[in-house]
Amino acid sequence: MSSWPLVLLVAAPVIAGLGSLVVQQRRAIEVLQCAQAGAMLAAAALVAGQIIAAGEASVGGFLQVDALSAWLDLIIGFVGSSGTLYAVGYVGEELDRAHVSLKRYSQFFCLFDMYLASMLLAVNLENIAIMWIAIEGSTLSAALLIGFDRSKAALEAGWKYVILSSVGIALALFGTILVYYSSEHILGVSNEALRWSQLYRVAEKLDPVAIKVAFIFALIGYGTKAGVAPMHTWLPDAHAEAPTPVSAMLSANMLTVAVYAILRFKAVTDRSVGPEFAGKLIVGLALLSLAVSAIFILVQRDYKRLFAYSSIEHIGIALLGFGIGGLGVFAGAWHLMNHALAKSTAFYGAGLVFLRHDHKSLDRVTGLLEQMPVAGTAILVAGVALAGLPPFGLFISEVLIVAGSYTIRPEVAYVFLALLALAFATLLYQVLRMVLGEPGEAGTALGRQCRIFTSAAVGINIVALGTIGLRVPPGLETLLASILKIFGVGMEAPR
Amino acid sequence: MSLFSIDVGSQLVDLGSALLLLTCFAIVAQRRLSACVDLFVLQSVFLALTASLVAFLTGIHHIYVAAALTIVVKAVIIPRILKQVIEHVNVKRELEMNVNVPTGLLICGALVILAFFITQPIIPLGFLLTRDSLAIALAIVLIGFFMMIARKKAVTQVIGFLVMENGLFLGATAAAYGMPLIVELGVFFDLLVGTLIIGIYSHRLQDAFDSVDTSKLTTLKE
Amino acid sequence: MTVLLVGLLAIYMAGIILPPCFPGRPRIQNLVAHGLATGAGLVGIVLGLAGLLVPEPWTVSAESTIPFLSFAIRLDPLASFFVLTISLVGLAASIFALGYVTEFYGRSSIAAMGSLFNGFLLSMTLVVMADNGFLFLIVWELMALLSYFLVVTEHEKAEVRYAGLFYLIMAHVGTAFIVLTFLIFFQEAGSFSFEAFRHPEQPLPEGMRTLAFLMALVGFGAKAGIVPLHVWLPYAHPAAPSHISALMSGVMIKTAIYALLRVYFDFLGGQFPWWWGFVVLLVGTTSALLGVMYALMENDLKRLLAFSSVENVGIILLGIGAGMIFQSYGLKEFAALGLLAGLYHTINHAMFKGLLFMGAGSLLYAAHTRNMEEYGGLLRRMPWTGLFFLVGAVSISALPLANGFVSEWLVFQTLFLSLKLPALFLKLMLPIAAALLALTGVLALVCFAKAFGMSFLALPRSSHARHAKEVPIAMRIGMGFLAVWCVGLGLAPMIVVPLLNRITGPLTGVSISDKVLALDGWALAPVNVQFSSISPPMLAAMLIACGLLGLFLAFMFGGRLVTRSHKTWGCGINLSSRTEYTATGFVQPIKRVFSTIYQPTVKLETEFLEESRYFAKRRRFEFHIEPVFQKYLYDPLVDFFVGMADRLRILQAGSLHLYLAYIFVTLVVLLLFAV
Amino acid sequence: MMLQAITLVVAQAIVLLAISPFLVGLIRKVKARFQCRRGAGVFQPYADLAKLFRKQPVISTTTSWIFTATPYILFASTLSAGLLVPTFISQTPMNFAGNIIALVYLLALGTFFLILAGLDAGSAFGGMGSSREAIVASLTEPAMILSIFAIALTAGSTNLSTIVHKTALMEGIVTDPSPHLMALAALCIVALAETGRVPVDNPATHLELTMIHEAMVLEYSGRYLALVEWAAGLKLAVFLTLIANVFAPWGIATTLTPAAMGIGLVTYILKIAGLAMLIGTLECMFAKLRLFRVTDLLGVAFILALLGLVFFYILRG
Repeated sequence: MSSWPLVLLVAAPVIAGLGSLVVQQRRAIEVLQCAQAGAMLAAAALVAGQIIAAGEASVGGFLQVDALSAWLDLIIGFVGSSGTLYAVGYVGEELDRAHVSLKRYSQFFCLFDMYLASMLLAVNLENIAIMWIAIEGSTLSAALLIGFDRSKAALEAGWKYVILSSVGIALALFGTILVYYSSEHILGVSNEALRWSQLYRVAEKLDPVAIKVAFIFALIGYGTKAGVAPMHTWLPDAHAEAPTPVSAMLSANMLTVAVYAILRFKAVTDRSVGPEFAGKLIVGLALLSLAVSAIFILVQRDYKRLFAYSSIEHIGIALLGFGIGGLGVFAGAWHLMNHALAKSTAFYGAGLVFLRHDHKSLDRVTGLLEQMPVAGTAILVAGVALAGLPPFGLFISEVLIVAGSYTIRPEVAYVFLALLALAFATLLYQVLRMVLGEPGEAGTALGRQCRIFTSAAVGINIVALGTIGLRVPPGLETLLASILKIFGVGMEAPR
Repeated sequence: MSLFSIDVGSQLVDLGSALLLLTCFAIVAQRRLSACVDLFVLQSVFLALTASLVAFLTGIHHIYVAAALTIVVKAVIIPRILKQVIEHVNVKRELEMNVNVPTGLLICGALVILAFFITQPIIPLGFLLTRDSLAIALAIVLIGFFMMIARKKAVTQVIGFLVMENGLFLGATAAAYGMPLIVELGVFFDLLVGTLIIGIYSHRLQDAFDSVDTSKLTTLKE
Repeated sequence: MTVLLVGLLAIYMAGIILPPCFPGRPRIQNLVAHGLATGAGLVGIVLGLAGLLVPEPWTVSAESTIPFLSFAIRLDPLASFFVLTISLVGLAASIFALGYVTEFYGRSSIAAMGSLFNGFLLSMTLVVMADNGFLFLIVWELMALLSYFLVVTEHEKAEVRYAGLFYLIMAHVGTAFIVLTFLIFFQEAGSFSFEAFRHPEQPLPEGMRTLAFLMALVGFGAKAGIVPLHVWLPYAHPAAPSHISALMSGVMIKTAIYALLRVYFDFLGGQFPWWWGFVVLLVGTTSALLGVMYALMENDLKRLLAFSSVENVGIILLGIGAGMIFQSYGLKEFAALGLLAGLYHTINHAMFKGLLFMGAGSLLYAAHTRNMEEYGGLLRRMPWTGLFFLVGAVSISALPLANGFVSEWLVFQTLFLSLKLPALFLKLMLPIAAALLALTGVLALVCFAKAFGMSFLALPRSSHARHAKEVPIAMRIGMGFLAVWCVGLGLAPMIVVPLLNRITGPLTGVSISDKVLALDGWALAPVNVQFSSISPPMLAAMLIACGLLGLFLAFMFGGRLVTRSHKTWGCGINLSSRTEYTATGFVQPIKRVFSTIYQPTVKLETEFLEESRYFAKRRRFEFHIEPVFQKYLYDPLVDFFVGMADRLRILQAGSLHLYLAYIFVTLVVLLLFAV
Repeated sequence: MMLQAITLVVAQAIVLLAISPFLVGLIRKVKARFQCRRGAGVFQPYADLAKLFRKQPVISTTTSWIFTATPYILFASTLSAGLLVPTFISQTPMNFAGNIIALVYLLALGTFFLILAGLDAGSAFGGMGSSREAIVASLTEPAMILSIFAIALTAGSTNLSTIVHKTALMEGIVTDPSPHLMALAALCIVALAETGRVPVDNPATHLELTMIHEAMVLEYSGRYLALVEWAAGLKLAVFLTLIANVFAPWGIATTLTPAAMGIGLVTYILKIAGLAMLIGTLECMFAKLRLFRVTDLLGVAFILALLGLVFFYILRG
């Protein structure tokens, strides 16, 4: 089992990032970034392939990949690479318009890659504490990216983000310490006491109360980063004010990574105190998130905030799936992947609209399908997918989650369906009035290069979204099956 | 180990933890900004002492490293950064609060009780040496958190955050006999960078809004 | 069958994929898309007939990689019947569209319209063929989505966007209830396969069955357009291009009828208390009556037709509801009769509503307006369209020799058979329902007398109408096709009934076709010929004979006299379109009589001459009827949500301290109570 | 057998066609007498028809083929409806061809085209007539259906001949008359409304305030008018026959012996003549109601029919 794909996966962004900081030369950076995108995608695919084939891969006990990590690798790798392409187009356009200097241009890509790298690192780590460090790393790089264009709003958003998520992350660290505190008696005062695999093994012996408290801290801590209500408050600001490629990455990747962290803790907690405890908490918060997002989507006046709230909703749905367990886990994982694709697509579209009109007001944007076909299509397709309509995967996962929750607690299913319907109505109301109708103000047309790169990114995403809409490719199926095993469920689903 | 019997040692560790807690209350009670920073330095020193005490008693040596780092980072570098920020943004010496001092102290007391209440069932499985440090660590985390809510100025929020960090560190070293070294290093690195970034932000905020009263940052809302 | 099915899917897929392959060539796109749809329609007709005739239900299925989902297709008589109906109307609509979409050249993308059109037809066909709950939900939602995009073809108009959104949301809410319905079965069956729904390990508890009944009624009712869930219908159906409206009103809402029958008689095995049937009956009566009453007041031809769809769905439900009541008392033959009546009316309504919407489309095409007050005198300018529209109007008014008469007659008989029921309450209620059905019928007659009279008779009421021309041949063929079916279905029940019997047989467990077709097929009887009977062919013969007699008399006495033509005497004033009765005036007495239902608001403004207040310069009269359900049911709901959302903005007040407090409180609460 | 059936049908057609103008004339005569006039002879309507057939028809230029087709359709539908009702023999061969619902809808067919014709001429009168006809028809129908059903219950059939035959043979005849009476009352009101008599409509006036049927046919002349008038007469005959034979099938021929048929024919003519005179009397006793008062009258009819139903079920347990 060769370990280089895994190394490449984490290393590629780092190299590319440092490279772009060094070369300070546009074409070179573009080439570098495109290469990076390709490398990352290939590496992610290879890693996933290894896992599908062998079940596990590791590099010196430091990097350790199981099905769940591989799933995240795929998501981050794919969306990350399309996002990189998009960023090349987007920030390039800003460079052409002299909104950013070449220096800050290269800085941006350095940060952007570091951000991707830290996330890729976080999901491939074996040690929960080091995972914490990596996630904190991503928080910090994101903090700088959000404030990238130094408008007042951006600064405010960045400040709120950095404070809130630092607090959250601190709480998560306390949770980690508690786990360590209770595990070191069995595994000794050493790295062993922080390894997932070991923790799973000895989970039954861990002290239940300690684990419960630890999980609460982890849930709230990482929940803050995942944008789970009521810890979500930073999210709309950050998504709205960050440069759009960053918004896309925040929504599609970082939230997903935070969910991943919660899941890791949940896996330990379930083994130790049974699935009900964690399940209850997660389901409660998930439903709260749905309610909050549905309501705020309705009153939204800003299209980037709109998609931000929709992210809160979908993270909530995915968590609900994991919370109810069983096939909910399948659905949750599936939901995460499809949401990452759809939401990044939505933000790509939104970004193009922003470049053209230079404002984020919903009411002033109409007739996108006619005015900007690419952006219009992106937003329309993404909107339909995010509203949970077939032929897209989000429909599948939502139905499965409803079914799962109904068999466990019907009232959850009722509430969930009601909130889904509300969110559906509100989201489509907003999206459709953007894409349909007569075009409004003209705005400034986009440069050719920008159009090429961004259209490529959008195209890739939409194709992927369509292909995995109504069928799980066999490879992914095996991955999902082994993910289910992590949560102690078999794939004994009647067809 | 020959000098002290275990229980004396545990007495000392508890004493250290208690001192940390006291400094917390002091910070909450403190109205002057620079004094807050000084108190934070003092707390960090106590923290380092407690940590090294644990290291000495248990003979787990990498905790010494952690203690040393604490001194360097929290007692020297970070206070300097903070002072610089204070200089640059020339904040008023008086602090505005959302909650007045007596109420604040009361709440902090309640938080301490909460901490003990929660950790009660867990403590028995702790090491004999560090009986109540976990409870105290949790208490300090909560109080730090509360400080961030209660105080308006950016810098004081940073201090609150750092106090939280101290609590965490106490939990890690005293209660859990220290994380593995690499973890400690990573945590400290992140902490440093984080504080730097927060510093940068408060600079920019000062430039943009000519104040760092974060309660004025309310343009982004529904 | 396999060949047919694969062929059908293949042609539709081609119809979806190919049109965009000819960018910038609308004519070719049109030919490809609708030509292929026509072919698919033919295949579908064969498939439907085959499915009706094969002895055993025909199934095929393909596994999927998604849990609980399998691409299972099942063609039992019920499904095949709807496949047949869909294909018939689809065929006509495709031919019609060949001519009709020329309107949209250069305005909208023909490729998109064509692909969506094929996709819409495909999804409808799959809805009735699906044999797996999950698959059903997917195609059901696809059907809604595709039809939405077709509805907003002219999305530059604000009202079209509103209509589309309203429709989409209502459809989705309906789907939520359908999901719940299926989940109730799912919980017992542990699978989404319809086969498992039919035969769960242990039967559903009574409460669950009742819940399923209600959920299904609401969920599918929203699509079928039962009152009070009908409000989207008069917006969405007119907004769509007319051949789409024909499909939506003609067949799409019927998929809901299909699903209801599927759930009540197939999944629930036709075992239910009498009050279920009564609820359906009640819903049916209300929808029928209110539907036609609102239709009567409409001057927008397409809105009128949409409302009349609500009415006809009500009539269908009347038949089904009565059937359910009989079923619950074990009177299986009558139950079968009720279902048969309902199904007969289903296909009939598909035919004449499709025809009428196409007629409306032709008028729109020729006169560029949907307002009846601006038509008039079109029968002379568009003789073919007029003739076909008349056939449709006669059919939908359930007048003899057209198909509507036969099915409505059967519904009447089913309701009259209530004298065989044990319960006095029902003995009284069903005849009253019959009386209300009679009222509905005659109001429909008035409604379509108005529609035809105002549009096609007397003098043109606008320059549009004056310059109208007959529509292209393709459109006429499309309409003629359905017109022929309207008459055929009315004259040849002896062919239709045995086919329908193949559906009701399995559902109710008895075969009644030989009893319904008394006197070796010449007469149609409600199970026992003693009770009553009609013979459409005989009636036709009588009418023709008597008509000939009339002609004979006329020309025997004064045949040599040539008729002199002279303009109508207008009491000395020259006759102009201003002196004609308006559509609004025509229904004014009815509006006044039923004012409790309409709650009309009348506004009359008069401008007087400066010289004297005795001479009016101009008067302006307008009246509106209260859209009761929207005003008292839907608007308050929307207002509630918007208002709540507005009040909750405060949560996101922008204060960092507040946000920190959220986290802090959550943490403390969880620590206190969760551990 | 077949031949016999055909002859019977033709005979019935002839009887109806022949008797309907007579009924009209009779009513007019009665009214004239009540108004202390001698009035025209009861056979005047035949002369009128003959005259109209011979006159040259004038057709409005605004009209379409609907206008010219309507009289024939009207005539055909009314006559066919008449063929469904047993006149002097209880078992009409056409029994199987349609029951009471079919009869109602055949008449509706005529009404439909008459309304269209009224609109077609394009004059305000025609429109007004059509619109009023519409409201009256729509209010009549429910009462009619219910009353018919109340009667049908006793015979257990909605086929007219079956009803009449059974009642004539005293099969399943009601022991208690109350449901029958109520149904009868209801049906009488319906008949007055449907045939356009006072107090619903006044066939003797051409005053735009009051006329309904006359307004619709205002543009007709010559043979078209003749057919329309004849059809109106037929409709009257049909309803009178219905009432007479359903409620008092006395003397109607239950077998096909010549004697029986003879008696049947005579009694039939007497019965409907009596009814016609009754109508004439009523028309003199009552004034025409305002259009929007008609609703009350027909509402009463509906309630009566409903009560008939209720009584039937309650009395039959």
